[in-house]
Amino acid sequence: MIDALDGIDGLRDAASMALTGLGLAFFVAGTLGLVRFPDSFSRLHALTKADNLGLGFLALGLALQADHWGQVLRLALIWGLALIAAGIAAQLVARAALAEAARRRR
Amino acid sequence: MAALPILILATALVPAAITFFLPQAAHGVRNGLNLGGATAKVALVVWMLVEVAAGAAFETRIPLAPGLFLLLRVDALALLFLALSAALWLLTTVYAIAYFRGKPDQSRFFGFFGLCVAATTGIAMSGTLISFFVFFEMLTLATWPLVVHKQDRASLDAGRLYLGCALPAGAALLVAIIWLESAAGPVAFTEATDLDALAPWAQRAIFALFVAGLGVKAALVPLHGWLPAAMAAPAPVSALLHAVAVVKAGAFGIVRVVFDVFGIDRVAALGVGLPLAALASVTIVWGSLRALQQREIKKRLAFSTVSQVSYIVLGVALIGPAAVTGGLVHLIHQGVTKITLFFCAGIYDERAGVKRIEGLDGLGPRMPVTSACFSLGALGMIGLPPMAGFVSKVYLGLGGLQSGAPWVLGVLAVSSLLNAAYFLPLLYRLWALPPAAAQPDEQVWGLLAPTVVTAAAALLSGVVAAWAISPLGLASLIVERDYLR
Amino acid sequence: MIDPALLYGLTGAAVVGLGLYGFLSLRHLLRRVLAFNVVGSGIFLMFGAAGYRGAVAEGTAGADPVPQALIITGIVVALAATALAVGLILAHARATGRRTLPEDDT
Amino acid sequence: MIPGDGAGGALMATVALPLAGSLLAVVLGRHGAQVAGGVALGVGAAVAVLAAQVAGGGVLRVDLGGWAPPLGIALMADGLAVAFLGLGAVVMAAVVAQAAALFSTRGGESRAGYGFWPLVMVLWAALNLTFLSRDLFNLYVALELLTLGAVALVAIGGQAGPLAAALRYMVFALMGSLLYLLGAVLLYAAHGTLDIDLLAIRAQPAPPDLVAAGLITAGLAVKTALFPFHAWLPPAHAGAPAPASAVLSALVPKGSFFILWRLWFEAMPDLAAPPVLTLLAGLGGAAVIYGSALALMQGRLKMIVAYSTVAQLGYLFLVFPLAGGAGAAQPWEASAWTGTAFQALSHGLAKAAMFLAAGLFVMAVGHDRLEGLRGLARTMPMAVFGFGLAAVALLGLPPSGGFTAKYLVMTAAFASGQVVWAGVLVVGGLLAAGYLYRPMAALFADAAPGPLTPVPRRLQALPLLLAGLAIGLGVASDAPITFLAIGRPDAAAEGL
Amino acid sequence: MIGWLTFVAVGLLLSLAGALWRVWRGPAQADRMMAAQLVGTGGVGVVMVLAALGDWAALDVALVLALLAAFAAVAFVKANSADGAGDPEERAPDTALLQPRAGREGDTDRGGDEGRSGAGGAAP
Amino acid sequence: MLLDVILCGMILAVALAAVSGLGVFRAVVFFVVHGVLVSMAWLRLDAVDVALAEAAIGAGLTGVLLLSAVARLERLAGGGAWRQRVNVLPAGLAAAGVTGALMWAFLGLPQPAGLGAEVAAALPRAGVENPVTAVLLNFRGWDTLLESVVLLAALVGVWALTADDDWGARAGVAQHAAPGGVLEGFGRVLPPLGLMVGVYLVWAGAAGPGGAFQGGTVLAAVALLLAMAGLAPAPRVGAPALRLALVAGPAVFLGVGVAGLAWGGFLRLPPDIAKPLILTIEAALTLSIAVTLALLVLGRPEPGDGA
Repeated sequence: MIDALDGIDGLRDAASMALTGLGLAFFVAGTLGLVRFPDSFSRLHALTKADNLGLGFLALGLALQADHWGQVLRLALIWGLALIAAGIAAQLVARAALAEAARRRR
Repeated sequence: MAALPILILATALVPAAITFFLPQAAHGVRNGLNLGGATAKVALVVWMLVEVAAGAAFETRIPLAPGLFLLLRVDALALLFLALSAALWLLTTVYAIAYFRGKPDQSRFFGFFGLCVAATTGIAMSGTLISFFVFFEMLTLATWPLVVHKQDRASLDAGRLYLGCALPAGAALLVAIIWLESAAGPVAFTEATDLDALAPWAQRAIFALFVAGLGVKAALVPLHGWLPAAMAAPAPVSALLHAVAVVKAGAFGIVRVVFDVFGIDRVAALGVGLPLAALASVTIVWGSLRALQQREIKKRLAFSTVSQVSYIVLGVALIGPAAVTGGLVHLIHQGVTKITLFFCAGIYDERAGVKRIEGLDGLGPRMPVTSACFSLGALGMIGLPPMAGFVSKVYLGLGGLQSGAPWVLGVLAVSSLLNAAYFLPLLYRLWALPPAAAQPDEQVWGLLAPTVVTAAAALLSGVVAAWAISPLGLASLIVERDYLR
Repeated sequence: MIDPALLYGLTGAAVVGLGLYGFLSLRHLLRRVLAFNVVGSGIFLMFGAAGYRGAVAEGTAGADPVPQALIITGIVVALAATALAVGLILAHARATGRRTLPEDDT
Repeated sequence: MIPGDGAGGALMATVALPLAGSLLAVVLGRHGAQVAGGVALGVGAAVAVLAAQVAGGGVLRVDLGGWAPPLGIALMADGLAVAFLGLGAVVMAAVVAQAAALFSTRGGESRAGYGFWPLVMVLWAALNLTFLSRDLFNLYVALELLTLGAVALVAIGGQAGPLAAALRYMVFALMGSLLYLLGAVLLYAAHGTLDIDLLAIRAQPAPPDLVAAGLITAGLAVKTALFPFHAWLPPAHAGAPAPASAVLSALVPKGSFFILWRLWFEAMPDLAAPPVLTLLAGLGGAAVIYGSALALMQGRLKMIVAYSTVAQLGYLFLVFPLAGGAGAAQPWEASAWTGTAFQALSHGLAKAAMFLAAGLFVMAVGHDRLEGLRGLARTMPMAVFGFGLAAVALLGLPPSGGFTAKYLVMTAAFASGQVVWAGVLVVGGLLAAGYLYRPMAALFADAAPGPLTPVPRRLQALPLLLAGLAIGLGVASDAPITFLAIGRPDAAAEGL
Repeated sequence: MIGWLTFVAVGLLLSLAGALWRVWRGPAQADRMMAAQLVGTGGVGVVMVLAALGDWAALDVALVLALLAAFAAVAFVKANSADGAGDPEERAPDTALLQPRAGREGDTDRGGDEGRSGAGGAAP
Repeated sequence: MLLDVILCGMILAVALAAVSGLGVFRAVVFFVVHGVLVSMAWLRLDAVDVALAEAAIGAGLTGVLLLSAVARLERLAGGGAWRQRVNVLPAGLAAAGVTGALMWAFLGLPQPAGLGAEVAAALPRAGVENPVTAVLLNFRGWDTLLESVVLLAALVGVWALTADDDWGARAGVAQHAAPGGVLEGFGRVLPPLGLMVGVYLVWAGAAGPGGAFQGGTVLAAVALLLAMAGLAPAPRVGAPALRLALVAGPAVFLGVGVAGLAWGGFLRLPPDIAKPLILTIEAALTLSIAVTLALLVLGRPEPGDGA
């Protein structure tokens, strides 16, 4: 699809590498948070960051590698879906965690 | 002609099958069917007798599997047993109809009764070992519902003991047959079987298995326990067990095994005849001793059967012509004699409520016909001339001498003495002692008539033993023609 | 250099072993059903790896499609069995208050 | 052999009709019984046509979709398969007749009435397929279908006991499925085919084949309730409603055994090693003794009959070392193989008769404890007689199919000098007499049973009919034996 | 590029391994669920990278994973609501429960599903 | 290569975690994770179709099914004592034995003998370009037909566990959610997207990875979400339309199979009309699979269990 020049290609690869690297970093950070943070809610916080941003950067980086618009579209869709899913899951799980804590308290 | 054996089988089988589905109240149909069947069978057997005498042969094959078939074949030996069972079936049916008047479960009884007779007929006509086995096991099964017919505790216990003995016996028989046939191929009674593929020890083991398998039904000591217990069954069933079907099937089977499976030469060569004769002798004496101890009439008769049936086995085991003739003729003689006794015991029980020998006191004059028949039977059992039993014992004794086993005479003497010891007191009680009970009524012709006929037969077959058409004549014919070549 | 087909095949075999161990040793019924599913996935992995061998060896495009089709069928069948088993476990628990088979109680 | 043309119609109908029936029953709900009745008639006709085709034209083979193995799936009807299809048709017809009375849907659709019909027809389709299919994976799907249907039928009673029994069954069955699947997968990986006939050419004594054979054998042994994997069977078979029990006991274990049988005799006869064969038969023998001994100790009729199934299935495994031991003196060959087929057929008929009779007793008395059955011989003579005839067949007494089976197998045992297996047959027969005597004695006891629910006579005729067929199988063994020889594998006569 | 993408995939996988530790450790059920959520999202990431590495058709797998990612969480919260069929939002949370560190109280996953030692005792 | 080694290591670790430890909940969560990892493995093994199925079923529906079941079970089960594990040693030995045998067998596999070439040769006559779909719906369509019946049978089995009085009620426990809440919002947003993805997967299956099972599973998830968000009540088990939907797939498949008799044999699909036939079958199958799977996860009708 995007096959004009070697320079652009090299540039594209570099950008792609940077973006995916950033995505990876967010994931690692999220995992670190999940592992290291002391309680459920702060861990949840770490998780949502990693989900949303990490995946976003990854998708962006990979989109540069795509050779078909359909693939870019799908990458976007995936990111969108993940965004919704992660947000909703985080909300729900947090509330469930609250309820769970409440149950334990009684 | 080939259909004749099937027809004979059908005379018992078809009425039985229909009877099962008849309601209790259908007395007329049921009695008609059974009597009709029995009569037809007698007629067919007589016809067959005539034909066989004229040299005809009857043979029918019913395929079971490729290479495996039920062979129904009538030779003289088969005819002997066939004639006995046909005649006694008719009489027992008459007796049973009278005996069961007003009692429940008649359809079931007559159904299984018919099956029993069909099985016995099949045993008589079996031409191969496997056919024999099929009918032999059928007999076991069909007899059980008859033994437990009263459905009371004693009957059920007797039934359990019966099956407990008969089923392992069947298994032993099956093992013997298959062991033999796996080496020698299917065994037909007409053809000499080549057993040389088997080692002599294996042949002896197979023979022992055969004796064990058949010995249960023939009530050889120590396999006889079920027979006395089975006297809990109704009188017609006892008659069937002791005279017509079950013990005779066992004895008949031993005859077949000795003559038609192994052959007398091989039996002699293997040295298994003598042990069998010894076993039979032990049974004869032991049965008599035990009979002496019994205070119940039917039980005494039952142990007497244990003793008497072994005469047949003894005769066959001794192998000599006279002994074999004696054994074979005893098949008939014991049958008619013992059935008479059981018929009488049934009448005493039914009409006078007498079960134990003490109750016989003074019954003779009051139940003269029954008691006369009973006395004839008892004398026949003892072997008093000119009764049938006498003829058998004479031939057996002769046979013992012929076969170089003079000790047989001793056995016969002891046995006869013991017979006398347990029968004569009964006769004494019947005729000599004063009555203890009120006047009973023996006037049920359905019970009396068959009894009289069998008693007469027991007397006649002794009296006319010298005639060619007597049982003795037939037995001699079989021996001369078929076994001593 | 390890052949990936071999790697996944042996992993599959090991997963089968782990699942089998769980299936045989665990008594909690839901966990046994779960272990059943683990065994199933191990079997499929082995099968898939075996089918992939051909692709590696011949250098043709794509792995053998027949194992793939069979695996899809197998996954669906396993799901059906799992659903019925779960239904039974719940009905059993409702009737008896147990999580295990009666003979597995102390 | 006829290629996959229109001649496969009757063959396919034996599977497709019950499948279609189950779909229809799912939709129609209340009319499941009528649908099943129609399917029973249809399958009966199809089996009859198929039997005529096979008898006339030999083995019939159909490549489904026109794709020949290894790409496609083949179904094959040989004498053995058709005989078992016939067994299924007969038993199912009787079961449908009894179940129609039991699961009456008059007055609206009920849970059990709705569930029973689709499940039983699905099970039937799966069973028929296990007899016909030549493809190991297709057989796996059939086995799963069979198992799910069977487990659900056990649970349909709904109480705690049956539910636990169904769960236990499920656990064992899942285990068996996994092992079987592992084996099938290995065979495909090694040979690129799942077709039994192609495997017969390609199998070799190499590690994958040996492991696969072992796994499949173990898996199928679990599903066939071979000792020591038998513990699930009795409570499951006893816990199901009687018509379902009849199907479960008479037919379902035959499906898995059938595959095992085909595998060893047709797919990989050359892989059989004597120790394996002896092990299988040894476990079978242990099942005979142990199952019978436990049957002796049961106090409930259905439990006795169910434990008897454990024992009777044990006999089937004697075929492995005994095949080929017919002996030169015998007029027939493959006697153990044929005898085993007879054992399976006769047991199927007799066991179905027993469970249907037991169902009628339960219907009349309300339970199946032995002491409550006392005296039923007077009130339900036909059913009791049917039960008794079935007992005769189970005992292997002449003239029954069980006797023919015992005769053939025992002949093979003696002819091949492996007398110990003959001992198993004898002891098993005597033990069977022991455990079947107890219900018979109870039924014949002189006691007035309590208040009875009347049982229609036409239902009483069903067990009698089935038991009569089990006897008839022995009386007329000639035709079935000849029929079973159609397409019989060589290993059946030559031994493994 | 292939080398880099492989590196990214390996890195993502390793980071998922960290999340697995949280699934194991808990302590609350919610913690395990969250960690699983992270594995799911990370899995979507890995699959995307794998798609770029080889067959772009694999994106469909990522799509399905992303679509179904929240399902487990939904099932979890539904099953853990008051009657097993509700939603944690239905009842206003008790303000007393909103105190910080409420979730950090031992392993709440061991309440119901731990083998209780009876006569036979629980295996380790 | 390193990637594969790490992936395999993680799969093993997760499988180990799923069968060890005390907590059921934890085990189930590990199983869900296992599904995700295995679907990656499928991609590595060049089996995108399987990866899709694994992602949708292994990681998706089975997880949902088990997660719901864990909570339900704890609610239902009393406090009776029970043992976590028995027969550890025999089980370990058996498992180790089987594993060893499998590895031995796998290492001893002869030269690859797959059917890739045969499938490729027959593909032009199959009606679809995706070889996996060709195997599923044409070469081995019989398996697939039966598999759809397996699902149906399992559902009938689950329904048969209903309490007698509940027969005819709505499937599963009555679901409800806070009006206007997050869950309900999710239930409104996701279904349109899910529907699109599901239909896309079925449609794509003819040429590329995808197919009725994968698409049907996604659609089932959508339906489940609608039910769980309280937006659409589960159907009644007696509803005629529901029952028709359940049997549509197998019925159409069976019907096409029988029609094949006219073309010379059961399940024959003439090459020139194979594609439309397969698409018809797939459409019907998708509907049935979606409905069946959703109902399987919902479970037997239990109206009494709700609010």
